[in-house]
Amino acid sequence: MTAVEEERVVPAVPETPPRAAGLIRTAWAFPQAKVGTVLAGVVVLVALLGPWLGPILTGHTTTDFAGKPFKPGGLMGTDGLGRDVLTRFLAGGTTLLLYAVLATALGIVLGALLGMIAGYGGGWLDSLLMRGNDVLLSFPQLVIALLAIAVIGPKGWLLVLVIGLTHAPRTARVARQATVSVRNHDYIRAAEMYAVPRGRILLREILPNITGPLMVELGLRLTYSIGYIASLSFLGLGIQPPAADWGLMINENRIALVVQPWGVLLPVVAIAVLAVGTNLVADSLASAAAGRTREDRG
Amino acid sequence: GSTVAAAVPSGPPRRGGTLRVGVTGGGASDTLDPHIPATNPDIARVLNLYEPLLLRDHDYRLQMLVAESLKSSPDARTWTAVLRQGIRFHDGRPVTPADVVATFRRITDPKDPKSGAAGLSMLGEVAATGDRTVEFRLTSPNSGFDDLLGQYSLGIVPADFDVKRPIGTGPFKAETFTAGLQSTFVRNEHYWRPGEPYLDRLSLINFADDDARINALLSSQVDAIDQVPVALVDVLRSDPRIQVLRSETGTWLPFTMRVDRPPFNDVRVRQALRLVVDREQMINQVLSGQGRVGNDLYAPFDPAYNRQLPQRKQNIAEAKRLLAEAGKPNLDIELVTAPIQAGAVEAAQVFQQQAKAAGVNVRIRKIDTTTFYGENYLSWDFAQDFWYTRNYLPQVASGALPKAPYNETHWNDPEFTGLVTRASATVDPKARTELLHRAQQIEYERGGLIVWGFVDQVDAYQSYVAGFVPDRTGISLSGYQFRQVWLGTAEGGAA
Amino acid sequence: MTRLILKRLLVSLVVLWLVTLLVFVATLLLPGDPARAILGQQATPERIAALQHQLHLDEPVWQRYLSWLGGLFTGDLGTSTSTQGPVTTLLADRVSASLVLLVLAAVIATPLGLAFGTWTAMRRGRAGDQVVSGVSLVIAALPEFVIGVALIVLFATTVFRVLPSVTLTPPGEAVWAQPSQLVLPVLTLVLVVTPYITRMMRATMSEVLDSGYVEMARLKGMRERTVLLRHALPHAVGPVAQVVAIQLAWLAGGVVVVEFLFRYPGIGQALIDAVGKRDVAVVQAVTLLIAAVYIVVNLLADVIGILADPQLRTEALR
Amino acid sequence: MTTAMTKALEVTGLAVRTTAGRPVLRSVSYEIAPGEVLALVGESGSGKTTAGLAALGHFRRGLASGGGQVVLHPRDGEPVDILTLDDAARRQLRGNAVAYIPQDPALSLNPALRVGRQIAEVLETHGYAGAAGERVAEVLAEVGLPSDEAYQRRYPHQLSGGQQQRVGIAMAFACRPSVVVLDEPTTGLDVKTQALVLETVRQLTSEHGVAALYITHDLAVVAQLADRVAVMYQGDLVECGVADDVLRRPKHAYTKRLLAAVPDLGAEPAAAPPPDDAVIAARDIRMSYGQHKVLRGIDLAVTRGESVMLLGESGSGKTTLSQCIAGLNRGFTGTVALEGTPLAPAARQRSTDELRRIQYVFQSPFSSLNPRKTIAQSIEVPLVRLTSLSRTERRKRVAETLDRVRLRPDLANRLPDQLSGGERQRAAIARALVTTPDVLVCDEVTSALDVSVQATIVELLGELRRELGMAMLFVTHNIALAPEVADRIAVLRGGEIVEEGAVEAVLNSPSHEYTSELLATTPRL
Ligand SMILES: Nc1ncnc2c1ncn2[C@@H]1O[C@H](COP(=O)(O)OP(=O)(O)OP(=O)(O)O)[C@@H](O)[C@H]1O
Ligand SMILES: Nc1ncnc2c1ncn2[C@@H]1O[C@H](COP(=O)(O)OP(=O)(O)OP(=O)(O)O)[C@@H](O)[C@H]1O
Ligand SMILES: [Mg+2]
Ligand SMILES: [Mg+2]
Repeated sequence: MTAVEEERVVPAVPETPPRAAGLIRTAWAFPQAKVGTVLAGVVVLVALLGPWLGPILTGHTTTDFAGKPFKPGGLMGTDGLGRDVLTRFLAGGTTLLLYAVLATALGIVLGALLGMIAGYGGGWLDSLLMRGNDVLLSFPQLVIALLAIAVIGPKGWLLVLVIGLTHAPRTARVARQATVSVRNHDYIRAAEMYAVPRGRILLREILPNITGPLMVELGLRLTYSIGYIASLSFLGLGIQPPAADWGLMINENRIALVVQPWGVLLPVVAIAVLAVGTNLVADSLASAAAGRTREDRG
Repeated sequence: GSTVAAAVPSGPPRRGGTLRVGVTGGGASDTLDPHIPATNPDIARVLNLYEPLLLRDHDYRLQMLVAESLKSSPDARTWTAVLRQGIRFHDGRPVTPADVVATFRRITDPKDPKSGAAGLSMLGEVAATGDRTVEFRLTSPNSGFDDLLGQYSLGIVPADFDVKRPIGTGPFKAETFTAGLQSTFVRNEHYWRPGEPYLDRLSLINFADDDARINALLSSQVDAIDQVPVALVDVLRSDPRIQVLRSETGTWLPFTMRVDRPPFNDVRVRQALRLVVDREQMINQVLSGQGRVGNDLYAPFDPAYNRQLPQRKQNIAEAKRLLAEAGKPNLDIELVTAPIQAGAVEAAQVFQQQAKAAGVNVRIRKIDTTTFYGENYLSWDFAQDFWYTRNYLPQVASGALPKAPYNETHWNDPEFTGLVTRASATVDPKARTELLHRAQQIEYERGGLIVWGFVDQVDAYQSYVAGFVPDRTGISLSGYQFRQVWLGTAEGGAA
Repeated sequence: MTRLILKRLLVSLVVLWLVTLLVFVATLLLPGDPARAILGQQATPERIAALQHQLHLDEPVWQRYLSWLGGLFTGDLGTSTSTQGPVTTLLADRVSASLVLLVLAAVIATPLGLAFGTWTAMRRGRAGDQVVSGVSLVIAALPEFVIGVALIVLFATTVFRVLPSVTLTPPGEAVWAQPSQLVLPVLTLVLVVTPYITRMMRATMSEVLDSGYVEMARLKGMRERTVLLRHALPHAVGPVAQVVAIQLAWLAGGVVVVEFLFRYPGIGQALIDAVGKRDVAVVQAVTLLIAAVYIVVNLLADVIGILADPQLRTEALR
Repeated sequence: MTTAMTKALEVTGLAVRTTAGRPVLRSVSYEIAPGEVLALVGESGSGKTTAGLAALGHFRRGLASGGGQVVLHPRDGEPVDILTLDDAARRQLRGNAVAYIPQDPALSLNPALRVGRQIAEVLETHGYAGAAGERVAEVLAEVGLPSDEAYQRRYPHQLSGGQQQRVGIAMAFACRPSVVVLDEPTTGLDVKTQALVLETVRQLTSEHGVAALYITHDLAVVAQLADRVAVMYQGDLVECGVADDVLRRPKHAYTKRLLAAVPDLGAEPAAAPPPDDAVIAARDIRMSYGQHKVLRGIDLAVTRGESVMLLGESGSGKTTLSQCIAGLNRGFTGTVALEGTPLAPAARQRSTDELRRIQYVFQSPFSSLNPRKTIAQSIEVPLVRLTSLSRTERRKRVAETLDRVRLRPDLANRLPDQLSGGERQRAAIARALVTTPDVLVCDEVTSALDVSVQATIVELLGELRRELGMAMLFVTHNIALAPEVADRIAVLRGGEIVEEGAVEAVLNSPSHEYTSELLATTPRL
């Protein structure tokens, strides 16, 4: 799933685009938004409190040895180095979450900026930016990551940068499309008539009116970032040992799936639940942005 | 051990059948060239296609193969090999001294030196001196030259050898070969050992991924696999369909400290870091107990291995004292690691954890294998390496002399070098052992290696496969010697 | 219309050229010496120098780019540094192996997704829709290796031991000679791709089914099936072509993880291997190949979109 | 059987509600005789379309029947209550016995099918007895369209709006239904096309004795076409009767309001202001979009305090011209002068004072206000950009202006989508007035609004002009507004001013044939 995405229902921008606040309120009316929030919320809580809770609950730190490797000591057994799986699991979500959030933020900000400039600027600027976008898009995300990590090494900032950058062209498309659909609205022309500076038009007139699609995009990108970082760790290219990290844990403990499944199951379930949760929220945002109300569905 | 004893084939070996072996590693660079094997599948292929003049056997003793005998002159400057009577290449041609001469010319070709060339730097000339005799004339005396010749990468090939027609004297002939994927072999009917090999056909399959290899074994897609991850040994042992082959080896995964770079140029720092290591814990955590502790010395199977030196144990207080004395109470060092071998990255992490106790902060820098062996290989300040079983002098020649090709620690100790040079020229075993013990003591006291243990080799095969025996060389699956392997009934029962 | 298509074609060519430039530069940045990478621990300075010369690594960069670009036109993708043979021979079998995987996945997932999508769009809000939509939403969120590992546990190693978990292909034999080993990789890809097609199809069809002309067709008294086949489905052609294109393009790049997991001898594995080995020519070839697939497939989708839209199609008539 | 002949459709106690339970129609009853046209009028959202579709036994997604009867008397057959039938039987009647003509033909014709095919489809679906091809040609001719093969092979997008609507009508009449439901079939068409369509409808219904339910909110159209009128208000039929009666003697308050809002051509024109020299003057304005010449040399001047109506059909270039004046178009030639000083073409190049003095009100209030800004914020923009007032002064000015356009102060902090269309347009006008301009350009400020709201805006503009004494260019396609808002009329056609003169003169003795045609076709009460 690292890259399957733009086909996501890009909501047709309705007559009056939903406000971010209004959008969230509408989205909240969908049951799946509540389920999604609860699922994602639980995982986020675990990720945030885990590093602090772990040692209290299990009496082990993430790096000391609780027993021999892959033995059923403690609650959830030990990992490939004999460290306590539960402690590492509890501590392992923070980085994933942090990187995913940072990468998403980077991608959205960059993409929205590019898309808005292209969409509002139009003409050759639009063509230039969007063709450049096409070039980036035609590189599979994973290949970019593979190359970048081979060049520079698996650094945290690089993961954020690479994932953020690969999100940017995809977000830019959405932002551009949304911008184009509001660009010709008279209120933009009115602002032009009052000689409002272009930068201000972008930020004050256009941006608030494309928050709907951008919110949806944000939700989706977050889901993809989570899966993406996990996938990179699975290939051994993500977060590096001895850090406790869910993606890495799967990679380290995958081999003993039959003997000590917890080392894989806990993070897999956490990632799956988090991804499903964010996806549910993103989906309800998309539905809300597309203007479907609950009543309509029922 | 397994609780349910599987029915293991017994009785006389049966001929026939195909053995499918899952081998770790390999890739697009795979080759059939006898003289540049790099990966495990390369080594496995080379060992079954070609034979050197002599080679280490399962017990790490030299065993004559293409040569019938190898004798040194008293000054250890001239070595004479007599070729085995009646030995033939795959195409039926007999092996002649000219072939041997050509083989060594190919290996030491200055324009394209092969892997084995580095170890043969003292080789001056190879000359055919009779129907079956070849003379190796050395530029400097070397009493361990037989050991240097006993390498799998020195396989004897015909004078007109072409890698497109990979002909040697090994038990199997090449049939097909796809780089990175798979190669198949058929029985060599001209093989000199009577009756061997038992198999009709051998198929070596590359596996990049541990999981895939294990899964292939469990789903019976292969008959044997090498390098079982230590964590899974218990699982496989409990499966009645599977036999686990565990071999004690002299394979070691040292930490390498550059003795010419701070902070490791201070011998107290090196000693402190050696004292920081809890070797038992290393064996337990990294190898799941599948190994033996080391004493910062290598070559444990060498008759000259110095067993009198006391076993070094973790001693945090002493380490702290040494560090304080060296003026580095809060040492902060970077350890470069890479997945160069199973357990390497894990050992780095355990070391990091252990070093904490002595107030040493170890930062792990994990890079990929290619980068590790890239431009900076042999110049990392603090890193790891990996060696198969070797005897002392060849290992010193490879890694502990100022001019050695793999001197990771930049070890350059005149006293040590003097002792080793004298020992190389000494033919009397007792006198030589004496010199070597002293050399080892120097390394034990001031060397740049932390040899925390020796890794057991664990392989696995289906219960219906017979003929695998433990092998000390460190090379998997009885040193990939499939000539002795045979298949019982596929149901896992014995005849 | 022809002008439109020609213009689109031209843009694609320019993009493709830019991609070659980018691919080349990106691979240049790969650290480490391929010669060292090939030789591994066995590298000696003499052997490295010999190999470097042999691989033309000592020529200036622009010369290497031009000769590489020139080679592309003649179907010569360069020499693999690790096999020291032509990249084309190295990749030929792998490309067809990957294609088998992709085509099978696409051939199964596309109709499945379209059918599910249409079906759920027609019964929006009902139980069937909610189940299919829910399940596809959940599956769509899962990273592909999670799906793959789950399938392996389920069907190969732990629960049922009915299917091979890895692909073993004897040389000279095609991957499809033993169809059972294709099942799990293909299934994984199908599970990854189908939810997206389903969801997109559902959205497209919902929109079309809510449109004025479909309502009008109903008001004309036409049967629901005729309405669907004649009035609704043709409008999904354009958008669906887009989705399928994106899925195909994704598959081309996304097989990497799946091929790695199932040890499938395709281009994805070749890529990982080549990046590790610094086999620049292979990295360039595979990346370019994947990018080209993306560009071509998108071009096709756009052309189909143009052809399916009577407004654009009849442009030439006016 | 005699009763059957006097009624083609009989609706009693029809109720419709949303699936969530909210009532949309409460209890609607009406009947239509063959050949009769019943006009169903009512404000937007009152349930007209819902009632119309119920006559075909169809409810949009999210709506469901809440009881009542819809009895259809097919030309040859027993009367049936369509609501009691199953899907298949309903399908049998739809398009055959009862047909529907949608509001927007552009959305209702399938863009991917040729128009001939779409008409033939109805015939095939209902097993038309004769040769379908002939009937298609025949019905196309009946609605006044070419019936040749080439025309039938066109796609909807290759037809004009009026032609599309007539194809829709042809489709409805193809099977010779006994009842047709026409849902505002002329909204969005210009007056001339509207007249043509209305003529077609009248002819077809009377010739073939078809009962027509004609949905509209334009009472002028009703006066021309309908035999009887039914008025809907919030899901109820509040008034129903003979057209003349209802229009002359409305009973329900809503009907009265509707009627009062209809502009009247016969009204007294406003008094002509004292002549003065031109405050804004356009000289030889030419502009084209690619090959398409939209303006072909326009000269137009407005003097201080004067109001000029720029009249023209859709696409004649009205918006283009007014935006040239406002500085919103770049690529035109010719000059726009403010009190004799030529202005730069683009707003960005004009000085703040010039910008301040010319203000433009956009056609649609639904898109001219940023949906994310409160009304006050939007109105404040020109003050921030074009004046140097302090924050408090600006606030004060905004409040004053809101008051001037009769907007309650508490609306100031609302977002546009919390206002009605009329209120929004007032806000947009307030934004234009806040800098006290000398020239106000109003681009069809009423056309996006409901009739009843239209009137109040026109009235407001008249008052403001008198109060503030500014010059006004009032752009419209509705000649009926002329007497109320303008001193002078300029008629724009095909990018040229074809006639110009005082309102009275033009209305009473138009010199250009287009103007006379317009006057003739404009429906009146
Ligand atoms: N599918 C639907 N689901 C729920 N409510 C609906 C639906 N369609 C219409 N409504 C509501 O029913 C009421 C009547 O709608 P209807 O379209 O019949 O009005 P109308 O008189 O035709 O308006 P207009 O003049 O704008 O066409 C409105 O309040 C509308 O919001
Ligand atoms: N941006 C544009 N690009 C190309 N053609 C345009 C553009 N804007 C307007 N036109 C064309 O210019 C002509 C005049 O347009 P304009 O908007 O001025 O008409 P109008 O009289 O205001 O019509 P309406 O009453 O529908 O608002 C029309 O034929 C229109 O199709
Ligand atoms: Mg309506
Ligand atoms: Mg206009």
